[in-house]
Amino acid sequence: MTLFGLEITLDLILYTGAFGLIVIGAAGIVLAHHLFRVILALAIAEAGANLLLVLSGYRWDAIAPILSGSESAAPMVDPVPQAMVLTAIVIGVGVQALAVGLAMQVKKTYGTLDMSAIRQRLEADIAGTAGIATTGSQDAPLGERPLPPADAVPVTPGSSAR
Amino acid sequence: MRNLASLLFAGGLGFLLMVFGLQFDFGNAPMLVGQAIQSAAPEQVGAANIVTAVVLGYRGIDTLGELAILFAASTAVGLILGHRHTSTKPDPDSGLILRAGGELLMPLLLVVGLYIILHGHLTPGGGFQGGVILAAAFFIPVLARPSTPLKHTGMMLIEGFSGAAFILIGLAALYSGGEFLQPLLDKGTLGNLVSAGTLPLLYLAVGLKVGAELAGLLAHLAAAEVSES
Amino acid sequence: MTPLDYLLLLSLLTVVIALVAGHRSMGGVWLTFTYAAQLGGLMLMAGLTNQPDVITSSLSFTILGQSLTWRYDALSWYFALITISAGLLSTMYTAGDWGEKFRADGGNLWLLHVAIALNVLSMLILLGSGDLLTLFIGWELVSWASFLLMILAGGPSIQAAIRYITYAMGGAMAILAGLALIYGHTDSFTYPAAANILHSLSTAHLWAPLLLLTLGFGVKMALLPLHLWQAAAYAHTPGPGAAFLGAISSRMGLYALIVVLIQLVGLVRVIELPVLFSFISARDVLAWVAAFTIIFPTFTALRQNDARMLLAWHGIGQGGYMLLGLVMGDALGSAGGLMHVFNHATYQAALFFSVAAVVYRTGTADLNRLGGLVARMPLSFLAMLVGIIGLAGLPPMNGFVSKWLVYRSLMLEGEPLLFVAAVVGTLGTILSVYKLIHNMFLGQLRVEHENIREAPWSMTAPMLILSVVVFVTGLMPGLVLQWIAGIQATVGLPVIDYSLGGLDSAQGSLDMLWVVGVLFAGFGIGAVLFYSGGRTHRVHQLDNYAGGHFLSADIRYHYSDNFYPGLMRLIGPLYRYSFAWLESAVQSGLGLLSLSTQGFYRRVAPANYALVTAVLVLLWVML
Amino acid sequence: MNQIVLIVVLPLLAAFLVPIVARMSASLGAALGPLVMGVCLWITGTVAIESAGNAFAINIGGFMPPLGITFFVDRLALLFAFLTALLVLVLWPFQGEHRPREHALTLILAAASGGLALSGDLFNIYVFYELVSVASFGLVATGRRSSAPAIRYLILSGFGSVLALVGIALVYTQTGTLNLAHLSQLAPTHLINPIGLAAFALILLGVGVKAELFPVNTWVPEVYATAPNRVSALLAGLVSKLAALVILRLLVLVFAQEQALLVMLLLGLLGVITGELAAWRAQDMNRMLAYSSIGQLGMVFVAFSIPGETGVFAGLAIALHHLVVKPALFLLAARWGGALSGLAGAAGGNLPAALLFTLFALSLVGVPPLPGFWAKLLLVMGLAEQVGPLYHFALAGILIATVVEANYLFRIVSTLFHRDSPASPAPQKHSGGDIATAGLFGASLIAAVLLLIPLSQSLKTIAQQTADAAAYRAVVTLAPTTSTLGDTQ
Amino acid sequence: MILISTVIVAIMLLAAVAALLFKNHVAAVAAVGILSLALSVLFVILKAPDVAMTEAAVGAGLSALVLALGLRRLGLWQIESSNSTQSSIQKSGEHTDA
Repeated sequence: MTLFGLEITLDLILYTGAFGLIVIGAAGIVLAHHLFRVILALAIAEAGANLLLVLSGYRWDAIAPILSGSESAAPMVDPVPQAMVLTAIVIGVGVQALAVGLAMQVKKTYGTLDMSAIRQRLEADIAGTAGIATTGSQDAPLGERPLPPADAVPVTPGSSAR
Repeated sequence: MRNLASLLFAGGLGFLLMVFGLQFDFGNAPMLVGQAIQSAAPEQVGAANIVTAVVLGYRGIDTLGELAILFAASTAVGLILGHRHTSTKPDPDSGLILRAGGELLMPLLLVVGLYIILHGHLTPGGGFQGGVILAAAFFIPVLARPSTPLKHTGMMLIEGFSGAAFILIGLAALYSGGEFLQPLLDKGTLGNLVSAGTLPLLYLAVGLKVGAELAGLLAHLAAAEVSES
Repeated sequence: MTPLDYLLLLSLLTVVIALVAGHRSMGGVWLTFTYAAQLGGLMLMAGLTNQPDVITSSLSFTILGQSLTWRYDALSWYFALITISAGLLSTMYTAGDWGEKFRADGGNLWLLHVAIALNVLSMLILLGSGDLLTLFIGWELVSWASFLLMILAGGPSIQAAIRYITYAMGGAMAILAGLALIYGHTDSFTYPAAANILHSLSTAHLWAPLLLLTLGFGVKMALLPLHLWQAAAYAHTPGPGAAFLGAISSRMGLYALIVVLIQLVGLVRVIELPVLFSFISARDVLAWVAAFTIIFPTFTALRQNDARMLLAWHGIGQGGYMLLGLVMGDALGSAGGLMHVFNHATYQAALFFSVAAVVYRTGTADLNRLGGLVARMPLSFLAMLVGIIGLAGLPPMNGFVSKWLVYRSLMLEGEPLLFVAAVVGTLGTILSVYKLIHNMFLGQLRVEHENIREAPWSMTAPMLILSVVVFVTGLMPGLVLQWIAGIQATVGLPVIDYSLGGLDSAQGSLDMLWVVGVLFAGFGIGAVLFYSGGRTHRVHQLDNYAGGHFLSADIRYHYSDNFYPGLMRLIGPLYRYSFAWLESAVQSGLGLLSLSTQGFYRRVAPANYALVTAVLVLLWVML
Repeated sequence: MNQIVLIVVLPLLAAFLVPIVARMSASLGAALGPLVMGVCLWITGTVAIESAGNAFAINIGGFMPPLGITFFVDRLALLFAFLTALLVLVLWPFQGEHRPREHALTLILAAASGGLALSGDLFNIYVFYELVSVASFGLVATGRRSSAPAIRYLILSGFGSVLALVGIALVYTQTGTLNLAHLSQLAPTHLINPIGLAAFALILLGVGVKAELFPVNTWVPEVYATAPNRVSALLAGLVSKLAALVILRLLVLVFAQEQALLVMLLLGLLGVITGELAAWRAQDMNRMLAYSSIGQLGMVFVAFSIPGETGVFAGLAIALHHLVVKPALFLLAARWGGALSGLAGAAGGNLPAALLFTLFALSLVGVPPLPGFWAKLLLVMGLAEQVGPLYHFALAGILIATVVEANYLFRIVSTLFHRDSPASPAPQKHSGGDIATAGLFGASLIAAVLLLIPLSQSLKTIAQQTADAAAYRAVVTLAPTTSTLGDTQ
Repeated sequence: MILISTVIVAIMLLAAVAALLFKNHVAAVAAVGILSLALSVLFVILKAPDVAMTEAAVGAGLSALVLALGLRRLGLWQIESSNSTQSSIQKSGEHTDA
């Protein structure tokens, strides 16, 4: 089977799947405006990487790596990448749960999940804690700083100029 | 404009990786280690499921690390969201049917989960897959009755002691003169339920740990209070 | 234990005493004695000046496969003599009333003592360096010790000190780069290995290390484009500290340049080394840098209204004479350059001491707020008079001898343009030192200074000692020239043919005994004529008139503002083209870069760069 | 000697049990962590004495190396295991309210760091790396307003992990093994090619996130600005070094090719330049330290890009120096978090802190005879010995960055000691514990000056051992059936 | 086998794209779940039953549960698409991004 002169083989398709997921995930991580979407994109990219790992241990006409009875000589697909993927999947879900927890905390602190808004409020927050005037004023329309610097040293504007 | 550039870069990444990927001799994995494990596993570990042999035997410490990651994630979520039970407005309890269904389902899930865990060294499945089902079993009451919180103490005990059990089994091997996580006990007959030495015990510890961990995690997430904006 | 060990130990002891007792009222006195002991220790090694020999310290390490050694030769001895003497006199000056007042005004006297002691120790270590690595270590120690001395006063000195340390670090890193290039060829830091490789390197390869080292050491000497830090940094250092720094600190750069240019590369090579075009040699470039270093800072000094700034700017200019003389490479020029180190140290310290005494009494060094102090502080005036004559390079003071040697050498070497440049510099010096002494000591005494007394003896004594030295070595330059001859023999320069009164050789002869004799005879005749007329009588300064008006205390007839208006109209516009714009351009460029790098670290999508880099690297791998 | 595995396992065990123990007895729970770290220190010490500097390998589970996972224990691994335990112990959250979860995460961080130091298996390294990541996300998020930096860190790190995983997959597809010794054996035939290089680049970018490698270090300023300072100290001091250690191992053993070094050199140099430049205009202490940390780690990478033992030596020296200095600086910054201009006269309130800051600043800039100077000198010597304009360019970049560094550090020092500014409010006093800990670091810095010669010699030995890939292969005995590739059928 | 794989890969990729493009977050989470399920089928085809089980249980089950809980607690659990506050944030985000 060929398409546009390119022979369509199984490996082409499978690699397209794996790398496609990674690329879509990467694009999502980079482009998404919404934090939750970024977390989803991360999961997608991880899925792609897992698929790639499984592919790396695949063998034609081999059986699943489970011995059934005596014919242990039959060729099997590589069990090691499968074990690795098993681990990677669980790691992925752990990280994802943590990310969701953090996202909740972000929402609570800043009241938004928009990436650029988070970035700006973070900047304003750090600067506010430190008592530095922020350079950009783009955070102004989005509302006041949600957290007043509670125990920050009050710095009068005059004394900050050296 | 920036979006377009990023898309281009992402596409470029895919293209480049594809180029590398297609250079491989797909379907003829070198399997240096895989082959050796396949031939050695029955004697060395005694598990019919070679993946299990790898996960708990050859790469046992990976699995320990993985458990620790789950534990760390759950602990971190607990640390971040933990101490805020003040004015959480729980979701209303679900209806009778769901509750009854949940109560019926729970023991069923427990049994299924334990089955999958205990047969992990024979058939596909094992501690992780079974653990997830256990987690579902533990978590279903919370879903059905959000107002009654998960029994944290019990979960914590299962969580702590099952993790400790995994390590202690490993240490037992170390102190009986072998290496950490060396398979102990009799290998038994390949394919029997009681075979593969300590492997099923390890998987049981993994399953309980995973189950308790995930249930705790879910409970934390479910109980978290986030101001609605 | 060699004499060098004793010297270094004594110096270390001085630091310890400063640390322990620097805050006590008698601490300064004890420290003065320990400096004197150091001088004694140095005298144990006085034999170095007679024969080209070295005294090695038993202190040595092997670290990272490199051995660190210390040793003294005639060159080190000469610079060490100046260093310890400067430390001795500065401490003596500090030990008495000046220190009490400094402390009373909120200054940290303990830190000042410690800083001076550390400076002396680090300079002695630098002067003893036995290989390139110890040279660099000593160099860094000196830089940071000076930084401590500069910054300890607080206030405006902080900015100056930060500027200094930035320049100094830049210089140090240039040196390190130069050393690294040498090391890259030899895998060793020893002088012989370095000399070997520098001799054998082709012109193209020699350039980079030579340029880097000269730039690095030149920062300390404040050679021209890198001179901006020095004046303010020295001027804002508390009085005796400024005298110490002005006397010796930046000469460390000269020491290191001698080691590199003359001992390692060899002046012959420098003279031959072509720059871009074959008719300009490295020597020419250095000489012209030195000439510009004489001219520009000297004329900047002319504009200063703060006595300390004025002196500090001159310190930069005088450094140019030393380098100019040295790179001529003949017996006279190098002797002049080397001797100028000593001479400059003596009169510069005397001048700073004198200015500090005035500041001690009046509280200001602003040239527009002083005047007529000669009647109240005659000894300080005397010290300043001797000092400025020396600084201007006029007989009978020692500055004349060294400058004469340099001029003579320039003419003999066939460098008329450089000669003119040097003379122009001297002209500026004369003009500005006149401004200095006129605005401070001559003319009308201000009303608020009516009750001022001479500075206490603890302050006048050091400056008078220095004045005597300035005069005596002017009268009998042979005293210094014997050491110079020893150095020339050690480092491999042609040796000057000196006599007690100057020199007596084929290249020219000078006998200061005669010159001074004639001069004083002239003074004597003048004095006889003046006093024998008997037409003088003393009056109060306000018992006078000007423009038909009697003078009262509120009328200022002492014109100190807008000095040299004609000259300023002539050259004033040139001051606008300052070097400061270069520095500020670098600074704002850096600031821009810094902000943009911060912008880099503040992007919205955190993983963007990871993606881009991954793609770029993979692309590069494929191609 | 196989008890060395305990330094990974015991903290994990303790971490699992801390919540339970703390429920039973609060004081016992609080004491468990430090106790275990102390035991780890002791174990590392005894193993170091027992092994007498000879490298050895442990086969986890008793399986022959390429089949099972190997822990490779040499001087470098022991050194970092020791430092891990020590640093975690010194930076242990003794003060403040006792939170068992925080202790558990710290213990996990310690265990995973030990694992990173010891592991000799590519995927096992990945697992421990992820463990370090998750633990550090959790610790970072304990700050009052650090959830947003933490999640941005998590996203970047997660993307890095995906890249690393792809890299590992590439390696595995090429060779079919994960054991570093085995990979090292196969590398000349299977990994010294574009695919190997691509795999290296991907793994480098992945692991580089923790190591503050240039383009993937955007998390550093914001995380260090908001995380608790003890956590920043741990991340900057310890975790970044362990990630660098992993990269070093991979570079020496598996990806020893010129282009890989080139990539490291370029990225490291860019890190130095951007870090120091950004620090120059930083307006608060924490971010200044963060940028400076980027610069220092950049130097480590530049050093590692020098082939052979020299580079390892220089890189280790810089890394160890930074490991001592930066945590202490972060501790000092705990109460000096505000705007830099607000620190005027802070020395008046707390002279020891200001003096310590000055000491560390001097060492960072590289003033002889402090250790920072010797580390930098090693780097300079190493770079100078290399031919090629790029190395000399890197040399110039590093030296220029040093000047910038001196400028901003001493601007701060002078601000601290600036006396005549009564208008500004006095910054808060440091807690005694912070000062004492920082003093401990300062004392060790001074001690390093006094012990310079033996220290440099032993570090050189470590570097020699680390740079010797053949010795590594010799220590790890591979199962005979897998030693060659090609007999797969 | 090629045919099945092609179909599954196509489903996967479509689900992935959909997960990023759907306005509604619930639908996006569902798409990720579908992706996981498809992936686990693919794993079965690739003779990795253990991985397939794990992917189904963890990826499709647990992960979706975690995400759904997250959505619920983040106030994004809207079955009907489009809501005003969110789009306004998005708009402001785009504005500042430019």
